[in-house]
Amino acid sequence: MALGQVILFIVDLLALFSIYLIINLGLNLQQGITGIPNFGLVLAVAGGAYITASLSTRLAIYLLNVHTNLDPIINNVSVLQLVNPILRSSPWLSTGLLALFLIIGGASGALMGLISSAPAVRLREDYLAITLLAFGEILNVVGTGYDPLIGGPPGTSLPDIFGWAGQYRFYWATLIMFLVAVIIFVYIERLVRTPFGRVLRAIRDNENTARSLGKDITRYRMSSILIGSILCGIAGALWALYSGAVTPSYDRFDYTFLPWLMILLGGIGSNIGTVVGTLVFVTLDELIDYFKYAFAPFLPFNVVWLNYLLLGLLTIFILIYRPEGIVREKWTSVPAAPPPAGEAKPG
Amino acid sequence: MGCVRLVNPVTLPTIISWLTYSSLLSMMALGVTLLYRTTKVANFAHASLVTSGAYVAYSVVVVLHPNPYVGVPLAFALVGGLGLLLFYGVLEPMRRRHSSTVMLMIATLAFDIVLFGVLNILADYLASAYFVPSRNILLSASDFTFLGQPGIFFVAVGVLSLCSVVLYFLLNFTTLGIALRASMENSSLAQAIGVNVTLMLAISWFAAGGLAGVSGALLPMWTLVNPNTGTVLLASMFCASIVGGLDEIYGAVLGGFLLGFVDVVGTSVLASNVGAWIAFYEPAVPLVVLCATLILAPRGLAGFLARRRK
Amino acid sequence: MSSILKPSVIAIIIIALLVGVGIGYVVVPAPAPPKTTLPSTIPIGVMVTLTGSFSSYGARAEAAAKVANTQINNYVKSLGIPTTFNFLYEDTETSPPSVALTDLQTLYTQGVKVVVGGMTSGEMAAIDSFADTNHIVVIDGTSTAGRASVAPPGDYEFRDLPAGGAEGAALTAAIMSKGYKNVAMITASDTYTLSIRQAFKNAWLAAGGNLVADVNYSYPATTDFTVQLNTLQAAVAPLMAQNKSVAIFANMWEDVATMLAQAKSSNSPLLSLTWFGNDNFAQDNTIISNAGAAVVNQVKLVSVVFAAPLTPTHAELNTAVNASIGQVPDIYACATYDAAWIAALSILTAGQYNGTLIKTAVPTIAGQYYGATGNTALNSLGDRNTMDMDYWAVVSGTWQEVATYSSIDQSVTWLMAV
Amino acid sequence: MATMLSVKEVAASFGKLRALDGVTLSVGEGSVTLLIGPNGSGKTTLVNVITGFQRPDGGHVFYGEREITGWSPQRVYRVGITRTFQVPSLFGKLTTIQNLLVADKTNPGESFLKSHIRRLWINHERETVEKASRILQTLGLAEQSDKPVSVLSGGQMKLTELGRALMSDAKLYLLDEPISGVNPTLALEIFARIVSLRKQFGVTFLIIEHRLDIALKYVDYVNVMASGKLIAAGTPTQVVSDSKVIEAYLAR
Repeated sequence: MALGQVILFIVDLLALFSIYLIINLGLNLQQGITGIPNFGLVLAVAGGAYITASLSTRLAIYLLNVHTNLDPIINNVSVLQLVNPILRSSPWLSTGLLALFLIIGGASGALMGLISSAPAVRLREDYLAITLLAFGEILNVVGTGYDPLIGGPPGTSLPDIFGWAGQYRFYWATLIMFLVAVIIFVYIERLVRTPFGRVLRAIRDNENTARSLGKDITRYRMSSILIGSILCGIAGALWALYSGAVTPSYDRFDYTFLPWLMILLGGIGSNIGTVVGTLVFVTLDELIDYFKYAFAPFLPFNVVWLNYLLLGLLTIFILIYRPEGIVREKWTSVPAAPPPAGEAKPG
Repeated sequence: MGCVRLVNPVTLPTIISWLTYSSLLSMMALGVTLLYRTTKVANFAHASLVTSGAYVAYSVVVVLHPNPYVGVPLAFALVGGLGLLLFYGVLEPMRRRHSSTVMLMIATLAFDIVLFGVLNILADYLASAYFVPSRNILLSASDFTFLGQPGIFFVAVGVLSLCSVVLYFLLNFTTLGIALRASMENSSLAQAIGVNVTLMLAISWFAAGGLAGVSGALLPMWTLVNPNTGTVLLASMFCASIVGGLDEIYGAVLGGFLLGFVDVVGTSVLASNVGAWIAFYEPAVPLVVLCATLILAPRGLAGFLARRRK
Repeated sequence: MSSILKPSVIAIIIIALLVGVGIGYVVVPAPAPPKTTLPSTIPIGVMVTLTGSFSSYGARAEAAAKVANTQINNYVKSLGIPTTFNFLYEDTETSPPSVALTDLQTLYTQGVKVVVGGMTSGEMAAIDSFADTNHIVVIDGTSTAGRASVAPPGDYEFRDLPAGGAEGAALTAAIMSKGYKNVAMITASDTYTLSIRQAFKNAWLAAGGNLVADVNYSYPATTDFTVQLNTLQAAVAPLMAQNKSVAIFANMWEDVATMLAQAKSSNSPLLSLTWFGNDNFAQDNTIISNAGAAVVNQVKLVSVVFAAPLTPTHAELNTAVNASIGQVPDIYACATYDAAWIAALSILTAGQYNGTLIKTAVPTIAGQYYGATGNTALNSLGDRNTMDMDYWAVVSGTWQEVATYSSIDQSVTWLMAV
Repeated sequence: MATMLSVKEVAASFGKLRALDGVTLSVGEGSVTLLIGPNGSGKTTLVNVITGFQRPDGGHVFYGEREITGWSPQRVYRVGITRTFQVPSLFGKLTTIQNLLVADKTNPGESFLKSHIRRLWINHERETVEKASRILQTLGLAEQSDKPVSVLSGGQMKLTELGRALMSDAKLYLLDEPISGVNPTLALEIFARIVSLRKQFGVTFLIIEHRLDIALKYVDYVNVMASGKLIAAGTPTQVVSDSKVIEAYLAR
């Protein structure tokens, strides 16, 4: 049993890691590679989650031609009782739906990226940052107020496309999420090595010069935001499918602050850094979560506040003492001007 | 809704609440813009700074039971102090290492998270030590009324005007202000002509913190406050600040009042003529206004007006 | 190359260590020898909302659960059973991503097989699949939306309070019995309040009532109620002009105080009407202190609450919770307390810490148990049977019971004139 | 000789300050033309206007016969005009050779979609890399090729920028102070290279430079600006003896 718990601990950890890795790769592409400070990540993640959730049950009914006059959102659970048995019986059908839902998630993310950045992409960095942040949580207002989307505050459940795995559902789900994350990592890692990626990094390093060399800055920034948002959308959809339900409660802390913290930790600009940062952070966070009961008695305050204090202080510490994170950007041997003390060793 | 006749909900009370709400919002936005102008940083910590103001004032009420307005000056001082802590404790070390603007913003975000945790601990403490509600604070019951209007209206408008006037004279008629403006326009040049830029920044962080503290301290006189309130209001503060235009300090006031107007008056008119459901989307109003502004006047109202004057 | 490799290697080592420690921690307290059927310590998860706008409710529920924990352990000791119950508290708002799922997973890795708590039905839905897959029994101390939007019957979720439906009927009965035909309703946009809105709407319209306004506001984002007040006024103004009788149904939370205060400061005509309320804020004294006794007296705030008979258990709980946080436990705190007891008794009955067995035990135990909320018999869906209701109103500055509602014949008996 | 670039009555201003006050000048094809003048005389502004970094208030810019007034920097670059900046403006986190590669105009791999299909661009990329290495060879930067530019010396940075400009195969190069902050020997080297490049490829250079001692040795035509106006033009020998020029410089 203890062993079972260890495995579970690691599996949960892996699930969170995969989700955040996808989001963080998207953020790193925007901030680390292109220099777009996206403080509105949560919008794309929520977009992926909500829109996928909203369409999933409807699509499932349609594709599996389940005949019911119940509303797929309002009588969600009852409808899913018709859908899920079918999915449980056929892994391949489920996986097909999964693929479809991920596409929808990505598209939704892209849509959100477009909406939030269209008015802002030409703005100066700082304006952009503030505007994107302000936009971040608007979807929660809609999700809460407009029931047909995801059924308002109670949220809605999604077809259980991992149901076929029976009691191993969460192991399989985690494995699949992990695979998706790996594929995306490889993809992004290749993308930034192409001439396209090179231009993105050039724009980040010196926008004016890039323009003087005939690069269409706006287009490149836009495509970077789009790719990033697609990744966030996929992550949102995946997490919704994994947990089986969504509520309009995706907030700035979980889906904007934490990703920033993770890429900071790993080293902004490097995808390997992003992986390391995500892994280290998620592990730390899970361990804090796990051990908090152990040292709760020694705390003068309720242990749940510990997360906030530790995460906040950790970030500040990194920013002040190791701004370049654990892994430095690969293409450079010394940080860009001017180097922090004791850092200037070439090669 | 069949009838064509427009219902006009814009009564004196509506105006009063618009002005009250806008004044509080403007105080917060004023801080955001000031910090942006001096440090080039969008201060995410403003959320919890505002809430801290509320809790400082409330703690005073809880411990000494004075008139709820007594805590306001203390809130100004203490939250101003928090601003200094954020500046000297976090931002200044980073600036010395030439961290980028974005990194500074992340730092303020992190500081906000820490402060949020601390506020919750404080709330728990108040609840357990003094047996008072600490997560749904509302003090308007003990507010005074004057000319049949709630005291908070006069206080909020008064304090905002006072702050603006003081700030105006400070910036325009004192050597300190001139130094401050110099370091806003061109910090390296200011440095060169012997202005202690760091000190100037510190002052602006104290002032902005203080403003946040005061607005926060007045908040419980108007609405229910819990440790999340500041976070909920952050988007509005930023919108007000951008709508007003980050390049001009008083843009914040402009933005605050415009936002408040569209929010309170505009939504009222729509809700009572088009349909009650619109009232629900009130929280989205600031963003709509923001969008409109960015498209019509990318540099904000102030910038827009400034260009007109030329 | 080396510049990436080195740090990442370090990082991997760090992680290895961390995981190692984690494993070590998990392995060391490997539960007791297989001889005794019950482990020496039984971890029970308590999922409550300690952050955000519901935090004040979460705090009371947590306090109540703590009381239950001590009592249960004393009880077990008195029976001489060699085991202790260890409650592990999770805030459903903190850990990322803020879906109750991750909290349940954390608890599960601690060996938790039974979870009690006060969760929104959104959170319930989010953990349904994980709970069923891993046979974790969830006994929730709140009941919100109808079962149809939470979890199928026969799942591992139980709720020891009735769904909102009963409340809608009770409110309708009360408002009707006061001779009102017109009601203007304002509703906070959260699961629970919305479900009451639905229930009330159905009952009210069925009874031939007339709903002149149905205003939703975004909760907790709304800090200024001018818009909502204006909308309500616009709706009731015509009726008041023809002095037809109309009532307000404030289907809100503690923020009703804000609205009342702002209504007062703008001398709103709405204050001349009688207001009815839900159980979210009934008996909550902070409303009176926050909004000011005068204004609350004026609108009376006739609110419905689940009739939790003041049993010795209930009284005991009141004193205990009051001693710890200086507040009287609300109905959800009481329900969480009962949930904890039902959980413990079911485990003891099952004789081993096994979700499937416990699940089968719960309905019987709940049927027999008589706790802080009275008898907790569950219906076939796994939800609490309908309860009787009381109406409380603010009379001369304090909450007083003004009427009762019988769930059998839907009748209202007024105890004092309002 | 045919004119490569001609500027007619160009005016530009920052708010109230009038930076260009009706400047008219032309650059002969295949020439190395120098543009000099005291600080703030509007040289850089003129380059900005030509390359589309600033909109002129009036006047016209012709590239050969074509009017390019108010074109976007991208368009100007693609038509065959390349500029460098006064302050070193390299891509700080890229290596020297990568800095050159970015300047390539026609790399299909720079389009998001095409970048996915390696074979669509890999060959072009290879050629570009060869070309870049060749240029780095000629500029004596071969060793630095794979080092991040942030470790280069000031002079090497200047050379890299020159090299990056050369990647564009432009007909006309606008070099803004190519030898500022460069030691004399290297400075001479740079100008020698410029002249030899002109011989090799018959390209045209318009160079802003303060260090006349060096510059005048190599250029064949000089334009002199002062306070937003063109005050003199001619061969180096003519210009240095021009009274207006002397007075303009002495006035400072």
